[in-house]
Amino acid sequence: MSVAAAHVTDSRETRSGARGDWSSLLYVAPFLLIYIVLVVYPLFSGMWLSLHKADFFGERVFVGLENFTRLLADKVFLGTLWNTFYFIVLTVPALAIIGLGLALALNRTTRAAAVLRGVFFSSSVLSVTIVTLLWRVVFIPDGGFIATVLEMFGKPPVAFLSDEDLALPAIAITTIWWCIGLPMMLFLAALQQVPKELYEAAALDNAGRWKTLWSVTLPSIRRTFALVIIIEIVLQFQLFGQAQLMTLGGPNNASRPIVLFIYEVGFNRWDIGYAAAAAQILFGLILMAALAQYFVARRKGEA
Amino acid sequence: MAELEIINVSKTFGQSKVIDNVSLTVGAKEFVVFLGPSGCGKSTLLRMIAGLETVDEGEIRIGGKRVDALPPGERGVAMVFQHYALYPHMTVRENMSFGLRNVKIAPAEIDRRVAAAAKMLEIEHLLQRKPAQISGGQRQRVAIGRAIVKEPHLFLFDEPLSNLDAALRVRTRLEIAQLHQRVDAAMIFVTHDQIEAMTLAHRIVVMNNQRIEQIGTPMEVYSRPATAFVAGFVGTPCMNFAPVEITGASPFVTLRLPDGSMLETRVDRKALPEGGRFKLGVRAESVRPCATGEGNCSGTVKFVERLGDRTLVYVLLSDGTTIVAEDAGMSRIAIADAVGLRFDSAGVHLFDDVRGYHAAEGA
Amino acid sequence: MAELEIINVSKTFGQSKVIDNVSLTVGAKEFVVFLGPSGCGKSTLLRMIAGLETVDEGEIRIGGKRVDALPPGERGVAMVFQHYALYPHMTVRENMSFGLRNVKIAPAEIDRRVAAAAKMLEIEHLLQRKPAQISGGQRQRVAIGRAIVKEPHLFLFDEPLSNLDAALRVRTRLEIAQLHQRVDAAMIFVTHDQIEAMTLAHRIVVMNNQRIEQIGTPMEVYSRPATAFVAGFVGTPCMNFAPVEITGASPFVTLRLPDGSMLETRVDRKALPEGGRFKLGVRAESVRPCATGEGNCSGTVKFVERLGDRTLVYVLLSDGTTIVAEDAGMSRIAIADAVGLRFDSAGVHLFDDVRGYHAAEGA
Amino acid sequence: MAAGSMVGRTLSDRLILVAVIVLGIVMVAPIVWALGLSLKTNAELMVDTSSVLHAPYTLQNYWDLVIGSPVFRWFVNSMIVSLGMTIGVLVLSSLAGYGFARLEFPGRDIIFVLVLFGLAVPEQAVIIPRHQLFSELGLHNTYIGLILPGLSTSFGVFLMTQYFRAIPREVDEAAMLDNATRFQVFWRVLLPMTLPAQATLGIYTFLHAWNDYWWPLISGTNAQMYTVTVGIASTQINFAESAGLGFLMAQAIFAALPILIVYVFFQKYIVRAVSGGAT
Amino acid sequence: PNEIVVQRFFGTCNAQYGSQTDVAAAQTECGIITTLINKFRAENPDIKVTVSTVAWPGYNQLSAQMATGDAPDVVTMHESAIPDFQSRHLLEPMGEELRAVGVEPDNFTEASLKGVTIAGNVWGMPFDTWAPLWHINMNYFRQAGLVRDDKPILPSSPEELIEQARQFKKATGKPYFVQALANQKPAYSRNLYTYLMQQDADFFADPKRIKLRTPEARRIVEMFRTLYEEGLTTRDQDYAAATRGFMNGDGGVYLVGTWMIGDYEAESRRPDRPLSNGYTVYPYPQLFPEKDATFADGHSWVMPVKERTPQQRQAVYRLLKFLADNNFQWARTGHLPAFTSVIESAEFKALPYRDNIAKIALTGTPLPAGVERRFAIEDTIGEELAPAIAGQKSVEAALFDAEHRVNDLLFHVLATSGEP
Ligand SMILES: Nc1ncnc2c1ncn2[C@@H]1O[C@H](COP(=O)(O)OP(=O)(O)OP(=O)(O)O)[C@@H](O)[C@H]1O
Ligand SMILES: Nc1ncnc2c1ncn2[C@@H]1O[C@H](COP(=O)(O)OP(=O)(O)OP(=O)(O)O)[C@@H](O)[C@H]1O
Ligand SMILES: [Mg+2]
Ligand SMILES: [Mg+2]
Repeated sequence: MSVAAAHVTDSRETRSGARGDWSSLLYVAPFLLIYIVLVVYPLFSGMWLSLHKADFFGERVFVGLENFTRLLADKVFLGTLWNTFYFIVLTVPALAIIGLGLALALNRTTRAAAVLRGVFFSSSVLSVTIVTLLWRVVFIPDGGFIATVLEMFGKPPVAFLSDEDLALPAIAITTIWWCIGLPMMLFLAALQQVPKELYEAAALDNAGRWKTLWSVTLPSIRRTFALVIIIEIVLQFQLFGQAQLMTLGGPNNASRPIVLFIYEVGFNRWDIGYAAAAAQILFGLILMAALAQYFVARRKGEA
Repeated sequence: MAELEIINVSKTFGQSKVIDNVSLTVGAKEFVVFLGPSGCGKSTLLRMIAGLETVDEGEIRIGGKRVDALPPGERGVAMVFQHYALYPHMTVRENMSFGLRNVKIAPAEIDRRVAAAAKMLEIEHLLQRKPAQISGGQRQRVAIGRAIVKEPHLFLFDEPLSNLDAALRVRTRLEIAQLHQRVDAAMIFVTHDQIEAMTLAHRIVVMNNQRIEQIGTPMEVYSRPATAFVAGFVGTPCMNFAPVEITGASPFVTLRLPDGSMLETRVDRKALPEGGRFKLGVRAESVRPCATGEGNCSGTVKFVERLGDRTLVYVLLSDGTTIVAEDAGMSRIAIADAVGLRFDSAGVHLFDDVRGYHAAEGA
Repeated sequence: MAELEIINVSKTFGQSKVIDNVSLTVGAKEFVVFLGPSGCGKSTLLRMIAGLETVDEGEIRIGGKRVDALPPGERGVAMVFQHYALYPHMTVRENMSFGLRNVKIAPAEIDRRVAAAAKMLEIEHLLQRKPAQISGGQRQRVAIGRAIVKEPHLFLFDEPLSNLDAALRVRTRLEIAQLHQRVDAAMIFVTHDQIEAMTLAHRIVVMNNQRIEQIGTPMEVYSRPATAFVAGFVGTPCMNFAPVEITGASPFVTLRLPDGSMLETRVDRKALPEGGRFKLGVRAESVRPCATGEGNCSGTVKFVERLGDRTLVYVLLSDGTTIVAEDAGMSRIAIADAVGLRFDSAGVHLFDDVRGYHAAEGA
Repeated sequence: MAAGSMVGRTLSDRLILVAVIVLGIVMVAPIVWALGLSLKTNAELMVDTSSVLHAPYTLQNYWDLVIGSPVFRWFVNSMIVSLGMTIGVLVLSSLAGYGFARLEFPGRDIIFVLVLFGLAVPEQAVIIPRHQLFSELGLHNTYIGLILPGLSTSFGVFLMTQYFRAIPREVDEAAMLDNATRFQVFWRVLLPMTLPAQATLGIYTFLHAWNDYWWPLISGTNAQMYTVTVGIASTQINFAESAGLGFLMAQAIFAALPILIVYVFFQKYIVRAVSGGAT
Repeated sequence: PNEIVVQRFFGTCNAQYGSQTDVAAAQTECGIITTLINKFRAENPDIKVTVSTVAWPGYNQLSAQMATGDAPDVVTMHESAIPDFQSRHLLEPMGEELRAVGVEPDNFTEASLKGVTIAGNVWGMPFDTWAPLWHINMNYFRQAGLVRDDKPILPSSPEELIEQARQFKKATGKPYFVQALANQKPAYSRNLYTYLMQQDADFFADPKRIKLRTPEARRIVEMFRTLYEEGLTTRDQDYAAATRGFMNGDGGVYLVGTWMIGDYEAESRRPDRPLSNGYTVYPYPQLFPEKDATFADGHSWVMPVKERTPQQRQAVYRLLKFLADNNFQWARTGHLPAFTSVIESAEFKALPYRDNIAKIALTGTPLPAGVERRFAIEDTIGEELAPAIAGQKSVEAALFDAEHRVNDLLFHVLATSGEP
């Protein structure tokens, strides 16, 4: 019986882990196949493409690293790097902290809490087109929501989306509103894993609300914290729709993220070699950020 | 002075009452154990004392002061949890000093207390480690250390030993007893292990079904159980029970066992309520195997448990009742042997068969 | 015929050897307990028998057939795990029939076996429930039921009781013993609780540090421990040990206890190897408290443990050695009393102080 | 966050709740606003959007949506694609998660790390080669072509691997002793235990698939293959969405509805899963 | 039957027009094109027309389709996008066959002809010409004293423009211009193109190089910057807000395309509104004496290269002929007709304001034929001009960057092998 024979090897391997068993690969093979064909191959193909001057329809000319040197001299591209980082700084900590705050406040079994959880999750359900449309209505100085409020206090309206300094923060606010559901859910799940007894011990230890939060809750969910940060960094690195739909990257390129750059270069300018090169840089940056975060978290976790 | 007074306390979770009008007083420096089967409300009562559960009715006083509206931290009690509940991200030292820092005790004083407690518990070398890096027994000591440094007047333990393995459990049990002699505080200890209760307590509070069945010293509880429940719950092996008929004339009653054999006792007929139905309770140690025909009754050995220093013999009477008898460690009795049983009449108890109250005992 | 033969089996995890050249034979219908401290390799050995670990060296035969290359399902053994390992999404009935359905046993036959096992274990009313809806003890029974329905010739239990509370543990222990009498199979039972081992086993295999220290009946292991380790591990309270000097002339040796007092024995001088260093081993039951001056030595009572039917007295000798002595259940001895100790010389063991081997015993 | 029933019923607790409710109102305000817009005629909105605040309201936009656009066709497409992707991801991730968590094969850990790298690959970095590949394979304008790229995400594998790892091995071993084959162990025993994680992963995949715009736009170019998002975009009267605002909002609400419904049904799993215990 | 796929933007309005064939009764771009095709279907039952609507402008999708070899039979395309596709050999030349079905390229307006012609060949059938216009609130103009003979007084030089704007603001308290300056790039470029053309500046002498660091360009940007600085224009409005804003009386002149004429005309007929009886529209006034020109673009129908049966080919041309014949109906949207004969027809002249703007058919000028990537160029220039006009960047630097970026972009457009 071949299945039975596989069994023995299986149990053997589960503990000793020395020798290999190729038939086990069958379980991961379907995914790996798709992964290789749809991620790894295109990724390398993209890397290869990034070494070419290439047109969407035209032929390709091998140019080596020229696209990369061109990128490094491209003020717009460098600006997008800065914008992307700035955006991450604006959103990721806020998402983590607000998500945590909401999770803390809503981690209870009352009906009100369930309803509110639904409320805070509901925005995640909207597509980016609608989200940006709504928030343009909020931000527009001419009869927009915020402008109307400011007017009531006798203040002049603020042009969020056409002010170089405010455009990206405005997109960040929109993004936080849109994305807050996921971190909240992740934190809620983590909070429910914290043993109740720890809180009781803390209560007996005279720890107040803040002390308990700081000394018991936060340390207990720090893995989730790291996970949320990683996921959000990866997601927010890929900012695209909000910027395209709210500001088109303006004013003065102040809100153009790297992905929008890639999109424009590739699909509007058909300069796909250049776009591919920018994509490689994005990939490298995300990878570095994720790895850095991962290692930092792991070292802390093991200390 | 009484350290702790519990006065007519009740507690309901949703529809179900889990503590029903319980009163209890614990003296200063007393060691009281709550003993009872799972779910009887021991933890709930303890947690109400600690302030982790609200009190629905009644009063709780600690050191004479009413505390049932105070938050847990302000009751001056320290608690040790079953699963330790150590803060996993803090070192042992931090775990122990956390509560002191929260009440702004001077760092020098904190250091002194932690050092003293660590020394007492022999965990000085672990102070820099985190809970994940020490063994179960060590964790339990840290949990105790965390309680000690607060220098409370009342320690609460909720089954602190049930997560330890047998050997460690015995050792830690001893340490807790010694700790009690060293610190100037009352202790309340929850367990459902009667050996723990017997070895540790000044007084045992036996609980069952939301109420207290008996309060007494270990010896009182063991040798004069107030109810059949207590008799059955305390002592290993479980006390033998058998329905009996009262037949003998005055002054002492004679019992007819279910297999028909007769057992003379020294129970005064007058001490028994009239017309009640009774059951016999007798511990294994008061029943000795002997040659067939010699004792009060006889049967076949169904099963033999050798504990080393003594041997438990499970004897099946002719009517199907099983009686456990105790023999010496070196007993030669084997399964299927026919044996007689001799009852030590001083060890015989009679219980009200319906309500379970203790009715009378031999000697 | 031997049901199970283990021949020179070894096992290494990474660098560390966890089973070192172990051999053992278990007869048909025999009940064997593996007893030993945590980490000594009991589970590993059991899992090798079940087929859950590979065998690095040596052979395993079940019913005469070599099995160490067969998958677990085909060895005809059934196993009960410490944490039950029930399938949480299946009902009790499904849990029990899963293994039978996998080998395509006729549904009627499956029903019959499940019904029979459920009846035997008194879990008939739980068959439609899921594991999350039943109590710990009931889960353990279901796990046992899952093993029974396979009608194996060999049952393997890996600490099946350690997750149960004390009362339940005692009851389930008894049920396993009765189960053994009812089914026609050998059983191997892993535990680190010596009471479990003593009460269940035909033979106990005491393991320590990857090897077998002693194989013997409970009485052999208890009364003639092969090594100091076995002596210390088996029996509660732990055997008293004390380094002694051999002083007496032939034919019987006299021992000088650490506090200087002398103890005459009936150990033949010649039976002892020359020039060795020895330690005395004596169980509490062989040491009785008596009036000061009367016994072999004397000291102060440090601590008293009342177990109901007997009382353990911890006595501190003048040199700091603690000796545990046993007194009657009703003992009046209290802490700080001065007492004498009388040793029953038949209960005295001498162990090689370095290697721990049993050297001689009294009587 | 409260310890026991004693702690946590305090005044400040209520203040927090009030604060969260206020925040929640701020949170839903834009959505309510969108709902309001969807109930106004387009002509009215063209003049003044603040007319939302008062009557008359009309269901005209929804009616237009139902009779006037192939929205049901798109809806069916979206359903097929989203469900296909969800099921595909669940199947692949479960298999792979089991493989990575339980089986031993050469290079397992390295392969797992390489798969995790996939989390860092932005769609933009691979979309052009992917598009060309699909052209060569003739997969554009097919359901398979719309579904496949969604199956390549590493997140599901990561999640399921973590989850399988949390299930005690004793369960596998018990099943092996019960003569279960390895596939049976996976299928009959472990998989049912991962239901909460499946629910979480399913929700996120469905959400992602339902709102995806970019790939369906360039792969499902045939109007018969439009998904709801692409279809809705195609109905926009002009480039700046200034006309037909009410209609647009009606479409948005309509598109979000299925997901909201799914969410309401699975909310308890979403919270419970991710890191929950096995039993 | 014979099936052809028509791909277009202009949105979906099936609820209202899905089954209508009465073209004359239809309104708006979407309504008219929908009824037109319905009518064609009704009249040509032997042809099955499948309409595929794409999101504006749909070129990503089209590129993807072309890369897949799955292009539609006939597609709407901005004339400014034709060179990109034509240079990649993705479009069919259409001149001869159009002529064959009676759609005479000689009948195209000058603006249209320029828009679809590359290297002497016609690559699409023009459908309209559109250009940014001055939509004017006559009620305010009257208030500001800027009306003579019931016509608005329009400036004829930059100085005059600023002068009149100041006068306007003083009188009405409102800014002279309404502009969609936020989130809207092409408007900046179109203004620049128009006024460069009026100065006859040959800024695309070489279709691969733009020249923007010129006094002409500087003059224009500085003019808009002054208007912005002095508050003579609305600021920070996006397209939707500006469109609404003009309707609600936010300012005097709204710079936006032909397609809004219909809406504003309708608004001017509503009582008690800022535009009541006070709306008109003109082409960009000539601010520079050199040339009367306005930047213009147009919608056209193109045929992607594709294998078609002769019947399909014929069906496409029948459709194109039908659309050409109904070009007047399309012109009701506000766009200028693509055919001279229509522009000159009485019918067209009878439409409101069309007289004012008809000359765009002559003066409307696209970028030179060889210029590729016009959408991207528009965006790039817009991105650079926006901060210059808003005073966040110096004019000099903005023009430098714009020129540099556009040229870099064009430099990296891969030359294709062979002549188109
Ligand atoms: N928070 C709660 N909500 C509802 N019922 C509860 C709650 N806590 C405990 N109970 C119930 O109250 C009863 C007493 O529980 P308690 O924990 O005090 O028992 P216990 O004696 O400590 O048992 P154990 O020995 O198992 O710990 C039980 O029936 C239990 O199910
Ligand atoms: N998979 C493994 N890899 C490496 N070492 C292991 C593995 N499993 C067990 N060990 C080691 O082998 C030794 C024996 O383990 P085993 O589980 O057999 O002990 P045990 O006697 O059953 O202990 P316990 O009573 O705690 O269950 C231990 O030191 C353990 O750390
Ligand atoms: Mg409890
Ligand atoms: Mg083990």
